[in-house]
Amino acid sequence: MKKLINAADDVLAESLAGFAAAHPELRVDHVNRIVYRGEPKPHGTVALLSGGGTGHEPLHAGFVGFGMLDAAVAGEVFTSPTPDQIMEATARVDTGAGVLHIVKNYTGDVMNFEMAAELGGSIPVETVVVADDVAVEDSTFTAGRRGTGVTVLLEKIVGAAAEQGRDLAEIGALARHIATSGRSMGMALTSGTLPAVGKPTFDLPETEMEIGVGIHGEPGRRRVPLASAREVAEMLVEPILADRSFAAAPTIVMLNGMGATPLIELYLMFGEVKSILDRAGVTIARSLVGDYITSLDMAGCSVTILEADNDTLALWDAPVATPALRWGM
Amino acid sequence: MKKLINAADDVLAESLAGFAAAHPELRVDHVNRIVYRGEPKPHGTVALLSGGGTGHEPLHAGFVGFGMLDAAVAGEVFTSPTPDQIMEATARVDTGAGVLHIVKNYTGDVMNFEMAAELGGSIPVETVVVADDVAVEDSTFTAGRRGTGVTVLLEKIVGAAAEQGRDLAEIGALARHIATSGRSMGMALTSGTLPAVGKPTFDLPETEMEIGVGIHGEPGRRRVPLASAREVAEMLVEPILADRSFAAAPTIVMLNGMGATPLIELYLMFGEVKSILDRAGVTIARSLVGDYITSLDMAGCSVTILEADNDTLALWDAPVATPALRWGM
Amino acid sequence: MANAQYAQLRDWIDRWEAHLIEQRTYLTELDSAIGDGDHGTNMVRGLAAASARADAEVPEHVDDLFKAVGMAIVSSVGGASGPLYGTFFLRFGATAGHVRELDGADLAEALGAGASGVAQRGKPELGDKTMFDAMSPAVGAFAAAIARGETPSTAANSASVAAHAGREATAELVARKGRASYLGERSVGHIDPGATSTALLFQSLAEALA
Amino acid sequence: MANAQYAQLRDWIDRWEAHLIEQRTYLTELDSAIGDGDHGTNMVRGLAAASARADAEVPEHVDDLFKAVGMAIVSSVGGASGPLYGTFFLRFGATAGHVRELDGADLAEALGAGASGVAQRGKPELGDKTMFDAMSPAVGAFAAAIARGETPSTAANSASVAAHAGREATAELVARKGRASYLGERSVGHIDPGATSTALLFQSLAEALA
Ligand SMILES: Nc1ncnc2c1ncn2[C@@H]1O[C@H](COP(=O)(O)OP(=O)(O)O)[C@@H](O)[C@H]1O
Ligand SMILES: Nc1ncnc2c1ncn2[C@@H]1O[C@H](COP(=O)(O)OP(=O)(O)O)[C@@H](O)[C@H]1O
Ligand SMILES: [Mg+2]
Ligand SMILES: [Mg+2]
Ligand SMILES: [Mg+2]
Ligand SMILES: [Mg+2]
Repeated sequence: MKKLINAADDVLAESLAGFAAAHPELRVDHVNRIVYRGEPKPHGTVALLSGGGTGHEPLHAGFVGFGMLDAAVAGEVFTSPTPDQIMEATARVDTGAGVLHIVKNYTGDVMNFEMAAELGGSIPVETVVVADDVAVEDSTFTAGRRGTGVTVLLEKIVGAAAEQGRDLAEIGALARHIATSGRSMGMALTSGTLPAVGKPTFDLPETEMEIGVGIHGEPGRRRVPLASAREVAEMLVEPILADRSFAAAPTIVMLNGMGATPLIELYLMFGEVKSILDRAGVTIARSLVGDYITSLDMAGCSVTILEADNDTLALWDAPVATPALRWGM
Repeated sequence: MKKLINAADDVLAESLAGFAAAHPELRVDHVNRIVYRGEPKPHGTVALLSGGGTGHEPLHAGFVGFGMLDAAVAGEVFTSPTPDQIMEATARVDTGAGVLHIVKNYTGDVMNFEMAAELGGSIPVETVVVADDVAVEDSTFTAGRRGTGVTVLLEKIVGAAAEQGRDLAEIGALARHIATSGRSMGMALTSGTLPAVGKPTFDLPETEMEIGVGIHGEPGRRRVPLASAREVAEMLVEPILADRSFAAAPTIVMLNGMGATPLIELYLMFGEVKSILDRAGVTIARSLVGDYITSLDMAGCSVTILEADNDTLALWDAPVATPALRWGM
Repeated sequence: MANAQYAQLRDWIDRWEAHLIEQRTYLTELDSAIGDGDHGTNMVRGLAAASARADAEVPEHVDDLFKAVGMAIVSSVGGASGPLYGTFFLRFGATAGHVRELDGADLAEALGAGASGVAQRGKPELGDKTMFDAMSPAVGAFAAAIARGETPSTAANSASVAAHAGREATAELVARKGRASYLGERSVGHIDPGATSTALLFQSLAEALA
Repeated sequence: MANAQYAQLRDWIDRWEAHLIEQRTYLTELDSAIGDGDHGTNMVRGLAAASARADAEVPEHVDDLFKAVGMAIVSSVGGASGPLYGTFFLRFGATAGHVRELDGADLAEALGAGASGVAQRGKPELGDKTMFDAMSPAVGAFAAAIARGETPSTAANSASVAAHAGREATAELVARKGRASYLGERSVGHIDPGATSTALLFQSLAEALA
């Protein structure tokens, strides 16, 4: 295992320490592993809280700040945070208007956030569960689809809406609207390696890749021979368009890196995705290319497409100031 | 070779196409491989031009925009651009106040920029050559040190100064001041792979790493057994502090990823670097953690330290709006 | 007809921890094949927290012991197994009550309550290829043995056998809950990690009551 | 005493291109060991541009031919070898002049001007482990042979031998210019890629004039 770490058990704590040092504008609770804004929101404004396993950086801590999250709660590597952590963060960020929990649809995350909301007491909580990954077929009889890329776009868009002072019911409704308006699909050239395990989660020969992976190093839908960027783009975009048409309205498209894929390849892939969408009559109104929701040191990428009406686009363009997403201020 | 590309020969053109699609706010000349700002600078303002081989993304194209570069010229992978490209870009960005060429100290880059300046005709050009990499010893009798991380900080700081309307002589002097006020040192856990070559530039066994690498996949100063993040941080920071004391003034510190190292490790490394600098009495006034000057899909990182007086810090904090660096607007 | 004593129930947890530590790599391998490769790490972290908390609080009654164990697991594990095993022990303790020993029927009821808690929390159905496929038959076998008049110790042996059989049968199933469900048909042929830690849970109970 | 004809000089470039294509992987391997692994790719790209330009412009005189070749290399290669070889051919052509053939002395003068151009552009010194360590002895051997009254063809053979010897001798040197200089002592034991492409340049000249 080749990683810039000390002991495997200390990765989360030490990475958080480095994050705190690099972002003095944020506040970090190292005991509970929570990252907060430096300046809390005005009283009476709905707060946004998200969290999940570590290993997806910059998600979620990198999205804490004006116009996006109020706090991010970190679990162990690929492991949801616990109810105590979530309750603590919820209590701290509430300004009296309630809290939106943004949860990615994994059994662990859903149960831990559920327990936190149950045990949380009097603070009104709305929960949105993101389940956008079209790689998961037969989702009706299972725990459903995984939550992946739409989470990032949702945190930005709903974060901007909260900043405007919309109330908890509106925020919850908007969040659910965004969550159901987007789809994602990912692929891996290599498997990531959990620090505590020390070897790749799955073996992927030099000549093969996995299509339909999530962000936890789970194997994907199927294993296929290595293919060109153009073919990979098709394998990602086609299942998305087969699942939902995006031809009716403008879209926001994210081409996301899994952690070990350089930007030169991500841009190249974005070009391929755009060609396919152009041919399919899908309009890209806004885009994002880079590492936003990763899977440790996995090489690979994912595509996310979100239908965006005028309200959504205006919220997308609104100012944001977080470590990983920043514009307009 | 596992890369998200089509044919090796098309990587540069296709990546640039994807970049153009993702950044409609910039203008791209695909024939000459030049990225320009969408909105040219006001007449009479000094323009900043940089360029170099491809494979270091987001450098340089990701730094084109308000407050930073006016144009970036791309060469083939790890190969400096040619004089024609540089001349074309120089002519286009000049607003009448002359152009600063920001050149990383590699024989190829220096010679191609030199030829461009010689052949360029009547446009006044100042050139700054960045040579900040302390890994290169005996630099007196050789072509000198490589230009690495300081390039990024210089482009930001001098870009802000140009935006203020300082004249070409002042801009040239400031650029040389910044270039000599910073130092860098890098390391690699794995070698990158050139698309046209198809296998890693050097073999690095699972148990070893290279200390003192540049950004072109060249082997480094020495090969040593894998070590902890803490020890790696020492191997990078100590040669820097041995070369130049940074205890006298505040500093800007960049912890840069080489392309395939995830953010979680970069933050962890930043924490280690900060501990060492704290002990050495070096004050970190500003910091940057992420992929800013990479080496294809190499896993590893580099540390850059820049002494920053009040003018430098004010210029650092000034608004910038580029694909890869953005704040204040 | 020996009742299960407090010390034996405390020993149950210690033995489970020891088995989990021993099988950590195996559990992680199982989870790497169809999940995310952390089940061994998660369980070892959770049981370390549980025994630390039980050591620190020095509970003297069954409800306090399992509240400590359950809360420690809930607040240290995260992931899917944290709320599930946490709920199991919290319900087990609450049902067992403020006592120092449990007879066979009490134990059957507490185990049943624990398993129901898991069913409510995770909504697994039998055959979904989860820990519930080991837990449900184990709890059933325990209750049946007690109903037949057997001792808690013998009943725990039957439960362990049933849990192991349930665990092995997960290999043939298509996962419908948890991360393995994303794999669909590709999950077939692999044993479920959570079912494996559950088999160890009932094996530890049998050993503790032996 | 045959003069070098325009067609032979055109053939020189074609032969060099063929050798570079053939040795592309080897040049890249040499550059991977002590540089950045692109010398083969760079040279093949440059010569493709050079012959395309020469084909398109159909120059009829030596100066025009080598201006086309030099400019094509300068504007297609980049890196270190682009300006260096580009300068070599631009100076070569300018010195040779608007002619259709060159006698031995003319050729010696043009080659010398090319090498001086490289020396000015890259400031290599002998022993710096660069292409200059093959080029300088080759040009010297050519001039000496012509001075001894030999034919351009025989002189080119001597130049080729000298270039190859110079190239091989780079293995023992510590690099002081170009990327290999970053390696310091670690560059010892490796042959310089640029010296190798230069040895092929003089070998091609000998073949073209044979
Ligand atoms: N909905 C569920 N109901 C019951 N058990 C479940 C459910 N989801 C997952 N599990 C169990 O949890 C185990 C995985 O636990 P673990 O690896 O610790 O958590 P995570 O899946 O969050 O990484 C699975 O092997 C399965 O037995
Ligand atoms: N200053 C210099 N003077 C002469 N030759 C040089 C100089 N620097 C580099 N070279 C030659 O250039 C060769 C490398 O060319 P190439 O790999 O194409 O360019 P780059 O080094 O930019 O990748 C070296 O092997 C060396 O022979
Ligand atoms: Mg997990
Ligand atoms: Mg090069
Ligand atoms: Mg798991
Ligand atoms: Mg090279």
